Amino acid sequence: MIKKELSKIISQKEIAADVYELIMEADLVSEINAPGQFVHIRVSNGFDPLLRRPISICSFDKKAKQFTMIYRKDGRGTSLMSDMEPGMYLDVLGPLGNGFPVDEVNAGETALLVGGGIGVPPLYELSNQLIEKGVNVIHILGFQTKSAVFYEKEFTENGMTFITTDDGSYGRKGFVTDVIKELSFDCLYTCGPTPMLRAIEKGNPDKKLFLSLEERMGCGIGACYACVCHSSDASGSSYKKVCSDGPVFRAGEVII
Amino acid sequence: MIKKELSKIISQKEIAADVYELIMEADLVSEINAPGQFVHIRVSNGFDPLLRRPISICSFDKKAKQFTMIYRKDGRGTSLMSDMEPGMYLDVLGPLGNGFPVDEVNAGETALLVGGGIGVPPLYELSNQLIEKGVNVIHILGFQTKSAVFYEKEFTENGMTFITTDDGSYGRKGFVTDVIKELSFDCLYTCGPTPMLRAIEKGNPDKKLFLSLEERMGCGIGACYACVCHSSDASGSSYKKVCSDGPVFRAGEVII
Amino acid sequence: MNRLNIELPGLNLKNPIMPASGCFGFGREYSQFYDLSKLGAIMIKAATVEPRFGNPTPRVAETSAGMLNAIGLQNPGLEKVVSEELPWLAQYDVPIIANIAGSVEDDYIAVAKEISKAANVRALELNISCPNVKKGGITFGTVPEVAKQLTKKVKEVSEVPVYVKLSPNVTNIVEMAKAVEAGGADGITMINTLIGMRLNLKTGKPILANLTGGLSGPAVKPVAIRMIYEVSQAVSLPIIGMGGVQSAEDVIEFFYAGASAVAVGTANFVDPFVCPNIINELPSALEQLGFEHISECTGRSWKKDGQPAYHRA
Amino acid sequence: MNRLNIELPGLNLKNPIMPASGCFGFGREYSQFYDLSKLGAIMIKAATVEPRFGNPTPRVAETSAGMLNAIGLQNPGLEKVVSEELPWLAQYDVPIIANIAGSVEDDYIAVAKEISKAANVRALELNISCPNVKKGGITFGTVPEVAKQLTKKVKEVSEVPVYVKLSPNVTNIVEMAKAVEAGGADGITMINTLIGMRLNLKTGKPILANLTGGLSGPAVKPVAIRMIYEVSQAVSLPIIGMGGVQSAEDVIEFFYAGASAVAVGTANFVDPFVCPNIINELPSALEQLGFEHISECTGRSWKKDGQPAYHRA
Ligand SMILES: Cc1cc2nc3c(=O)[nH]c(=O)nc-3n(C[C@H](O)[C@H](O)[C@H](O)COP(=O)(O)OP(=O)(O)OC[C@H]3O[C@@H](n4cnc5c(N)ncnc54)[C@H](O)[C@@H]3O)c2cc1C
Ligand SMILES: Cc1cc2nc3c(=O)[nH]c(=O)nc-3n(C[C@H](O)[C@H](O)[C@H](O)COP(=O)(O)OP(=O)(O)OC[C@H]3O[C@@H](n4cnc5c(N)ncnc54)[C@H](O)[C@@H]3O)c2cc1C
Ligand SMILES: Cc1cc2nc3c(=O)[nH]c(=O)nc-3n(C[C@H](O)[C@H](O)[C@H](O)COP(=O)(O)O)c2cc1C
Ligand SMILES: Cc1cc2nc3c(=O)[nH]c(=O)nc-3n(C[C@H](O)[C@H](O)[C@H](O)COP(=O)(O)O)c2cc1C
Ligand code: FES
Ligand code: FES
Repeated sequence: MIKKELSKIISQKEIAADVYELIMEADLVSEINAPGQFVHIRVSNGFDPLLRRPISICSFDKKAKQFTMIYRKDGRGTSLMSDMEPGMYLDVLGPLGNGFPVDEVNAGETALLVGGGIGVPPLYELSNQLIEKGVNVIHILGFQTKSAVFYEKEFTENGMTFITTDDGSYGRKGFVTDVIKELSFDCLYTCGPTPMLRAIEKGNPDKKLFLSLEERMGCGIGACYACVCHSSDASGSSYKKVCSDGPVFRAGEVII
Repeated sequence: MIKKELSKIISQKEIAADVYELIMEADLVSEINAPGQFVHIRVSNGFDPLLRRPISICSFDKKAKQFTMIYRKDGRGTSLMSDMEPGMYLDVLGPLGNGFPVDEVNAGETALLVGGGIGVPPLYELSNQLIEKGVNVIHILGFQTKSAVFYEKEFTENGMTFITTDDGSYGRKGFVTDVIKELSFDCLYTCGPTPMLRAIEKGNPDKKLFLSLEERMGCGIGACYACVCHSSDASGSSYKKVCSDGPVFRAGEVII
Repeated sequence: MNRLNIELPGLNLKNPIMPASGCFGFGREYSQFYDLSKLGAIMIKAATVEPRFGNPTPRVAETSAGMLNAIGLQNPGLEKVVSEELPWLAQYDVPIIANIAGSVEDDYIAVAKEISKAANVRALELNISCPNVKKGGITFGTVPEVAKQLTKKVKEVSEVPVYVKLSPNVTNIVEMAKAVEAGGADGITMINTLIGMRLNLKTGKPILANLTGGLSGPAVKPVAIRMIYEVSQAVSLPIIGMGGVQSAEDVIEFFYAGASAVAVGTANFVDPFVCPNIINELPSALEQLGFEHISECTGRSWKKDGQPAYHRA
Repeated sequence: MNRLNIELPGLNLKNPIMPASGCFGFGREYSQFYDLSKLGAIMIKAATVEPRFGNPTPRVAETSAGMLNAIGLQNPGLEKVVSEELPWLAQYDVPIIANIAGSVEDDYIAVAKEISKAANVRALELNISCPNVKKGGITFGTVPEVAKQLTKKVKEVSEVPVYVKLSPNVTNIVEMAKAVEAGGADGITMINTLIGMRLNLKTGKPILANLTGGLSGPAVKPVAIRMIYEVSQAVSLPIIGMGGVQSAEDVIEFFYAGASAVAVGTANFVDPFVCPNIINELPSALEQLGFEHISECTGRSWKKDGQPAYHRA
């Protein structure tokens, strides 16, 4: 069930250049059913800004009723969020959407988790759950530049982790797709900018592949038709909503 | 000179029902030249609300660089203001306008200070300055009801103080004008709702009388023509701006 | 005391609050949050003869105190709306106002005829004002004679009262209102969105794939209030007002302007509970202002004492 | 490197930022805050033949991300503007754009003729779009042929280029722009305010004594951007854009839409330093986006590579 809840900020810290890790306490944690779900956050109680902001759930702890988000300070909404302090409350709607299917890979198999920039966070909970299950997990995390890198330690603790940067200032220079080619795996999960997702889908036609999409949202719950994409069937008028059918889709399910 | 300054909140407390006393620290205090001037406050650094809010200076201390305001929590702007805490900053434009002329009354003479509701605050600094000068000061402060009364003690320390309430729940039941009739004085200064000002002007045609007006404002500095009133001359197109020519006018100067 | 019940042509409303078309889908999503029977009515998403995918994405962009949308009338098409969505909605005790759209007259007529037969559809809302559809639509909403003719034709086939939804993107909204009144409309809904645009600072290009979009939210409220104020004095039709409503106080302001009911659009995205919250808060807001019934508020901004709500003398 | 200088008909601007008419009086008040010579130009308050007191108060009301005003063209009249205000402004090195208004054609002509003779008046801004004046004004701004004729007549008597200020309260802004172009306008300024209204919750009556007022501020920005986008592609005239500008980024967005200079209105009330602040921040904002000169931004939202800024092929 989706809840709308004033959630308490437990901690907030800048973990990379303009990238913040925010830990919240909320009852809605009990409703989370998969890694890759997201929440829709109201940053002000007035109308500046007006709309909610979708942010992925990076990890959660049902016992402590806490969940973590990682976001990049970008426009007005995320800037206001970054100014908030522990003890303050945020109006959070969630959990929303359908996350990554953990049951598509079995213990002993290898899962490749590929994240680009601010698409990295939802992969962390996924990694945790796969490890828990006994899956071998390999991470490829692409960032623009050294100062943008975050959670390298956390992912490395879970499994082999490759970092790439566009400018080569840290890890390997180049794109995550260069690394994918060198590895073998049973299932690939990815989240990041659309061009990256497209390249991954194109480069891995025969693999079991799940992609988390991003689209500008209105309602976040499936009512406003803001976030649709075409289904991969013939009709042309059939569609999926990123917010409620996604954000995670199986490769081939929708046209990206 | 008018300054625009991020001013620090020193203290804020609710001193009557929905009435707050706010003490600020600001360099602009050095520019204040008369009781009855006001400041124009930006309550948010976004656009919610967009416009500044005019609030009278209630008293000030040039040495400590502090000034006090008293305001009633009413709409969105004053509600946001009432949520702010010591140590936070407010964007203040001021001092603005022309205040009460203290030199219109001499030591030993009697001044009557008549305030209505949220028009009471600017009279406090006036009272202080008149006392300082050796003027006998009598105050008549009108409020709607008992819970709205504030600063009785402060005014009483300065001189005789009559409180009236519309509903008789405190002090004398009735209007400030009833009390004025019973007193003799050399000069009357007043601030409050327009109907009250009108009644006072009408009831005291031969007295030396100064009135502080209120009008909805845009710029607060004389540029937008939002706050004009008609001058009391024949032409019909001549006018005064409440923000920059006032807010204090001599009786007869403008049509209220 | 029931302060909120309102009777309008075809609509027996327990309260005058309803979600606006396009901001509530067909109700399924919001039924996760509360019982839809609490609502006065539901204005469902525009239906067209054929299924429509609508415009490419991005379809929404935020603006100061508002948002732009260019959904492009995406909907599953008349057949599915009638066979799936309306029957699903019938489980709730709530009248449905069916928003209908099209590119040519015949489209409107076809949808009106079919959809007005559904048992829970108690009124039609003729969407002659969608700014996000290239073909046709726009002249229906901006040329009085065209609007009048369309209204007339739809009235001929509709089994339920017809409300016409006016566009604010016109020089003279009163002229449009009079035209649809002359065409036989039973009521007016207003306003649809203002046409706006936002550009991406980095690329310089429009954020919306459709380039322009419809502006809604608190930013447009003063325009809506002004237009309702004008139209309510010029025609004898009840008005369902909308445009930036977020609170019980906003609802009362729309009534003062001349509305007899109010629809809530964008605010549903900000707070999914906004409609039931407003419905809960209205009675005490009215009581505080001294009203026994919300209908006393209609037209208060211009009414002389004793003048009827929306019927001209 | 000077990234900001712009040449427009009659106007040699050190930068393209100027206060909008009616939001800066005749400059005296803001000269307390900064040296007016820093400004690209100043659009002074509308002048009419006779002094005008304007509308009764209240004249302003706040709205979400905007404000309504119904000043009603208060001004000291042509004679005083020419004999007192303009000479006072002459101490600054800043071109003046004189906003002129009237109720009938002859008013405009009389003001245009006289005021265009002043040495520091480098252009006129024909205010055919003031929503707050009952008589006349409105048809000038909404009927293309009337606007064209007025433009023509004013052009005949003016000694300086004539910019026409368009109203957004029309069905078809492009038609209006083309009409004033045909009338010989040298440029277009847009947008004036949208007509809006706010009601007092307690009394139910309009807050503004004039009932309706002009909506300005960030709320209207998307409408301004959309209209400038449309008009800049349809005419060969430079556009001075306005409507909700508050920051250097907003200025760039207006240029992208098709503006060649930008005026700042309401934001002056929020922050008296807004114009010099924007002027200071623009160069680095442009640099960050990779522009050598602000003129590269004009029309970027619709321009193909190499297409000129505002001159059609
Ligand atoms: C399902 C989903 C999950 C996301 N998870 C994360 C996350 O974990 N961490 C993170 O940093 N970011 C995430 N994003 C992107 C994030 O929503 C935007 O960065 C954020 O909304 C920007 O808001 P702003 O106020 O800073 O920017 P502004 O540019 O001021 O926002 C203006 C409007 O555009 C929308 N918008 C702007 N950028 C984006 C974008 N990239 N995607 C969708 N809408 C956008 C905003 O929601 C808002 O409505 C996610 C987006 C989606 C759709
Ligand atoms: C010269 C002057 C001095 C003032 N001094 C004081 C004071 O010392 N203490 C105090 O409590 N109040 C004072 N006021 C009134 C005060 O400005 C308003 O109560 C306040 O602006 C309301 O803002 P809001 O956001 O709470 O209300 P809202 O209703 O949300 O305000 C909306 C808009 O209306 C304007 N407005 C609303 N009420 C008034 C009003 N009564 N007068 C002028 N503008 C108004 C606001 O400034 C704003 O632009 C003074 C007003 C003036 C003109
Ligand atoms: C995302 C979105 C989709 C909309 N779709 C429709 C529609 O299909 N038919 C219609 O008549 N109006 C549509 N509208 C307009 C709304 O019904 C309403 O008239 C407008 O948004 C103003 O109200 P608001 O400010 O409360 O949103 C849509 C508005 C939004 C924001
Ligand atoms: C208080 C006020 C007074 C105005 N007076 C005039 C005027 O005299 N002549 C005119 O052409 N426009 C006038 N305008 C319109 C502005 O010049 C400008 O077109 C409009 O406000 C949009 O810009 P903004 O959103 O930056 O304020 C006035 C606007 C305001 C807010
Ligand atoms: S955001 Fe509204 S349908 Fe997805
Ligand atoms: S508030 Fe602008 S002139 Fe007084």
